[in-house]
Amino acid sequence: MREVTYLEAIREAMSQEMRKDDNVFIMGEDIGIYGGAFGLTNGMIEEFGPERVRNTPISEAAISGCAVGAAMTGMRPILEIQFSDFIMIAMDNIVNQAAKTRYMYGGKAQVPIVIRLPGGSGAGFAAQHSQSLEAWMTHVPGLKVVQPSNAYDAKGLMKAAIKDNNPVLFYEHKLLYNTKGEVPEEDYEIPLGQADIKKEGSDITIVATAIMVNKALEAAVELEKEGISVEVIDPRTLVPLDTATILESVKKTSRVLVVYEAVKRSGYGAEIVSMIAESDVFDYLDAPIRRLGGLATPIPYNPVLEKAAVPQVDDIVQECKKLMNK
Amino acid sequence: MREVTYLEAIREAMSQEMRKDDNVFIMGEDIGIYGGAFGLTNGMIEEFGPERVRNTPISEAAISGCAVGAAMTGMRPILEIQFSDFIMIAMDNIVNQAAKTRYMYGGKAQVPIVIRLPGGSGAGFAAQHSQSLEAWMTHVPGLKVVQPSNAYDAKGLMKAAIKDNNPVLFYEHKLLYNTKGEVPEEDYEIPLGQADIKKEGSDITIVATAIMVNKALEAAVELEKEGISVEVIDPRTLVPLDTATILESVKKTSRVLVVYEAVKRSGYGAEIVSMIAESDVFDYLDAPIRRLGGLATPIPYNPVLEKAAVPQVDDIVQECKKLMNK
Amino acid sequence: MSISIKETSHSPEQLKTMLYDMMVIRSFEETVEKLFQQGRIHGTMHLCIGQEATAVGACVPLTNEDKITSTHRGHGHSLAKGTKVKGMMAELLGKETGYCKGKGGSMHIADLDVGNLGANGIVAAGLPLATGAALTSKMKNLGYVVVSFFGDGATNEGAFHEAINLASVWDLPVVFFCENNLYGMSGSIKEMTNIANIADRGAAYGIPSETIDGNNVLEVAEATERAVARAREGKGPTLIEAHTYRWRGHSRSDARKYRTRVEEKEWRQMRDPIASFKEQLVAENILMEEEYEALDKKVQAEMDEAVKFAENSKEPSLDTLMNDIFA
Amino acid sequence: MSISIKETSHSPEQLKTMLYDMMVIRSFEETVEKLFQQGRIHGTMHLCIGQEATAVGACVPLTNEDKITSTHRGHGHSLAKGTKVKGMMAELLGKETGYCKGKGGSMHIADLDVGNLGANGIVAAGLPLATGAALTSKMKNLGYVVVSFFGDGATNEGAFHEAINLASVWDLPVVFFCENNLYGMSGSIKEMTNIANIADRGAAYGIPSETIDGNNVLEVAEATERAVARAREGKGPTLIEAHTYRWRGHSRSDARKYRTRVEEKEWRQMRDPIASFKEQLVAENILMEEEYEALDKKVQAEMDEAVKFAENSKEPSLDTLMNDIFA
Ligand SMILES: Cc1ncc(C[n+]2csc(CCOP(=O)(O)OP(=O)(O)O)c2C)c(N)n1
Ligand SMILES: Cc1ncc(C[n+]2csc(CCOP(=O)(O)OP(=O)(O)O)c2C)c(N)n1
Ligand SMILES: [Mg+2]
Ligand SMILES: [Mg+2]
Repeated sequence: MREVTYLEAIREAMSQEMRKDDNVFIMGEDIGIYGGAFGLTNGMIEEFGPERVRNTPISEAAISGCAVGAAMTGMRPILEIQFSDFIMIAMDNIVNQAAKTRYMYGGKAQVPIVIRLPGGSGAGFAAQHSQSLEAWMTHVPGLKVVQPSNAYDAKGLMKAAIKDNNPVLFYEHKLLYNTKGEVPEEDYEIPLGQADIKKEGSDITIVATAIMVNKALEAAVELEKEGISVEVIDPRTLVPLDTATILESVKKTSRVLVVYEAVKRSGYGAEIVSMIAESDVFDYLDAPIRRLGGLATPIPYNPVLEKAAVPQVDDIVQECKKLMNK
Repeated sequence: MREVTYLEAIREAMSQEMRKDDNVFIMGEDIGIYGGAFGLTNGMIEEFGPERVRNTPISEAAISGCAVGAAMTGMRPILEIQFSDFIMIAMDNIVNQAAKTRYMYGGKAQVPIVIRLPGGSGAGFAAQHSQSLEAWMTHVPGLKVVQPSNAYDAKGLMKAAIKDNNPVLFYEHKLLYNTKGEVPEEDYEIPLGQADIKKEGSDITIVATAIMVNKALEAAVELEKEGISVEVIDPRTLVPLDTATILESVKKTSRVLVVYEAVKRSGYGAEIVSMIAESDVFDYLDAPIRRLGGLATPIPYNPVLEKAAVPQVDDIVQECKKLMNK
Repeated sequence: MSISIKETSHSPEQLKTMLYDMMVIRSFEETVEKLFQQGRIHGTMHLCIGQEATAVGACVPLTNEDKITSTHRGHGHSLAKGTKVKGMMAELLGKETGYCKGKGGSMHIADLDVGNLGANGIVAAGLPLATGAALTSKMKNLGYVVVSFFGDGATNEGAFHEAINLASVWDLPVVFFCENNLYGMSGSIKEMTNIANIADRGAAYGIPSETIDGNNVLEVAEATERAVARAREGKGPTLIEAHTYRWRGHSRSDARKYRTRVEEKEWRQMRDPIASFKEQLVAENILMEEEYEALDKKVQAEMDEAVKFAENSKEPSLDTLMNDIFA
Repeated sequence: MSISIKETSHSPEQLKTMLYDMMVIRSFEETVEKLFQQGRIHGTMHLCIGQEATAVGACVPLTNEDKITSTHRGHGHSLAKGTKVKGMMAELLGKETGYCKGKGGSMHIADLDVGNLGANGIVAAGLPLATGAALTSKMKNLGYVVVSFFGDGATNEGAFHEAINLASVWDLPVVFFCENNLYGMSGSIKEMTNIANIADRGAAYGIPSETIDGNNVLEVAEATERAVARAREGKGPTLIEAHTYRWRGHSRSDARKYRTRVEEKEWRQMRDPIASFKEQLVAENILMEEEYEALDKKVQAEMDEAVKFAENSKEPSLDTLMNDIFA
């Protein structure tokens, strides 16, 4: 099958939906002729014109509110926040407005908006351009949160996000943009709330998100050599979370490692661990539930330190061995 | 001993520190002659004058940044965000600036600032004025997070927060403001990072925060009648967290319930549960670790619904019984 | 610059409707204030007594398709835009028949069917939302205009700045309507900005602006008509600053130490938007005293009926707690 | 309005220092650009080649006690304020001898000892911080002034609006210095605002403002001197808009499709802030060609030495990863 990058897959999903539905449009800083900070929207203004590929001033508070207002009145905007870290300036519109509008209004409004958020570390951009704050959004009722780990999922999840009638936060990982995968050209959707077992295994369940899925799969190969069979589950959407797939796997393996790039403390992995710890599956556990997350530090600039701040393949291998008491 | 309210205790702590240290001052919206939305700063402008009790425009982005800039250059500002929900507009200054400045600058700056954040539901203020989002802040390296549950703690923790050389987020609960407690007039500090066992017990450890401490204590009385002895631990500061006190207690009781008002999903309780689940204490557990948190809904206006959205005394009692299989 | 009834192009019927609409707002506010004091409404509320002319005047040029965004002090805007007393009253009492099924309360009343995009508990949050609603109008060629209400205090929020700039560069059909009642919660506009008129900020975005008497309903209506006409022609946004005054405190627990009783008295006695308009209508023989009395009775009856309706309505069932979070 | 060397009160030595400082900045940028292209520096960087006169001119009236806040495009500001080439170079190479011990990189270089409160990765974030530093000066009566640099694109952020308003109502000693290089990352100022000059926004806060030629270092110095003097006298902030141009793309991966090669050529050839200033100095016999060559050599030597220093410095030890999070 055709191989395309994660970045191209997202662009294709948006473009296809824009061709089908006039109400879908994109907006953001430098997404026009510049193609966005990561080149993701390259060529889109040429196809769709400046009315539907809206280049905005550097005004995150206005453009996020504008997107919400447009969504409330019938449009289906996709907003690019240039780096997910800049969401700070758009928080009111996302958390106090978009997330709550429908509820506060007794169900009489809907806010179908997708917010694209390039996140993650590893590119040498330092503390203000490398965060992974998706956990915040999962804490806010009324928001859906998506975090694809490969090109195929990215396309299918983006389509589902665009068609969803609620605010969806779509976290993209900078280091995944240029990773390739098989992606069919035709239309397909991956429903929000469906985890994917990326690899089956019997000894340990690894629940990993975003780029950590790839690292977990690499670790799995290493571990296989040492006779440890891991199952790798990618939730793909954090809200709604497919708890059944995770619990089923844990029941089978009796051991869990949750791996995420975000700061470990209060990251979404804590929610996954707690969900398991308070479930009936608790009784099947043969070992403490382990988490592997980012250290509690801002992301440093130096590349060696930067790598050390977030989990790497070898860390996953080590943690799994510990879980097996090896 | 003298009894004062939680609100008065906080005011007293600030006033005492302002008398001692010229660098300490307060700023915020309507904190001058109006005394703040909750009357907490009543009388302070009369004592300290408008230079040190700075009434600001409605400009959360400017005033939070102003406080950070003042702190970087030698002052020790205390910033009141009128309702903690309005922090959305100040997020950049707190998360991208204050929290990271010292680290990004290689240790060459410090940001001694206290941000006061009235939070919580129960007053009929609806979805945009009732949130409990302290978990977000615990996820950000470089921030300390304090959440007092009574007047005595509020005073001592506020003093420690003011003296701390880092950004401290000080979460106050609206419904606690008028609760009274014994508070000595003289100077005392409660170090950040020291949990308090509010009640000793042997069957279940309840870790509760803010107003849930009081509800847990009420529940404890009920449970006592049914022969269930609970230990109630109030972490008081979420970052740094006194893990030792919690783990020690769990070792003793073998059962845990974590209770918090914030939305259960991805709330700080998830971090506490995970911390326990991945510790050695895991082996002492006789039951799944339970959480009781807010439902995943915006806070509704109707008072009956509002109460139902967050844990109440009876919910705690029921959960404890379940934990004891009663 | 102050407009009198003689100069206006509005028909006698229209003028009487304006008066009536203002009376409804005043009476609504007085009614809910009483219910609040009696503990029959909980939470908090921000009354717009004294500011009825801005809400009513600004909605005069609007059709049902046009939209508004409102504020924490939003009862007047809602009523002026066509949201009904009954459903609002029920909402304030937290009942299932309220506009928000009891989940929103005073600060979140919305009625999308009449173009009321909602009150807002966050100061200045309505302005960016208004740009979005206006963008829809423009992109889909729907021809409607959005009036975004906000207070003087809101003009120091970044959202004010960003939203007006965005509306300006995109020529969006929005009217930014500032109700300058001289104070935020307590902060006097004089201490919170360094400019004579908030309208002076229009120049920062290259859009027209004007300062008007917000207690003269006709002046408000005609200024807004001009701005709405500009917007409909695709010429972009306008900033209107209307001077007015809230008679009551900011919300329930306000000792009003930041202003004088003398100032309050002056505004109440000399610049009551309803009394002055009524006097003009009577002086010009457009309205008879008896007609006015009849209107007054009608308003009162409407309130009584609404209170009854609200009090007889059911509390929302506990089962609804988790409804309407997602579409 | 353009100022020539004949009219200035600056001494020949001062003028030569300005030239030298601009040459250092240009050379620094060219050096790090090369290192970046060679893969010896990672991450990203925003070069200010072509904008040397704003950084240098604006720092002319500042003492060591005065402070600046800077931006993502901050190397020039840092150097002009007295931050040293060596430590900056080491920081860009991520070394422990860098100003941030290798943890900050290009966008976070700070040097509090010389009043450099730091670059910033968040557009417009420096303005509120500057108000705070100015508040300290005012509250403690320290007499220092803060110059806050930001770009044209930053003027559409809410933080710009809120910070200037705050500084204005509190009469804070800040100079808001806008480097208008016509574009944000790609957005042309003409499409991102609807006004002729960014300086027009000063009126929205009741503060003086002016638009100047940002590529004329003397004009920049003298406009900033006036603003700094005002600030020192307690008269509050000023907004300066300086027209300039960045010769390079926004950052590494910029195809510069949003502007023409003709426009670029014009700015480079006709309005090079260094070449034009040097020519004036030579024409007025303040500088000899040989002197210039010597300066050039000196600059080059400084860069070579800095690169050597940086390359010979150690990587930060892994043990430092968790240091300096809390004080
Ligand atoms: C972002 C934000 N900051 C602060 C508040 C608290 N608050 C509510 S109303 C108000 C005053 C608003 O003043 P103004 O905009 O003039 O409107 P008015 O109340 O005078 O109608 C304040 C400070 C808020 N709701 N939202
Ligand atoms: C809040 C925020 N939004 C967006 C960006 C991404 N960004 C970095 S620089 C830049 C352009 C800034 O333009 P301007 O202020 O004119 O400065 P210049 O780059 O021209 O010096 C943008 C959009 C950012 N860093 N911060
Ligand atoms: Mg006001
Ligand atoms: Mg620029």
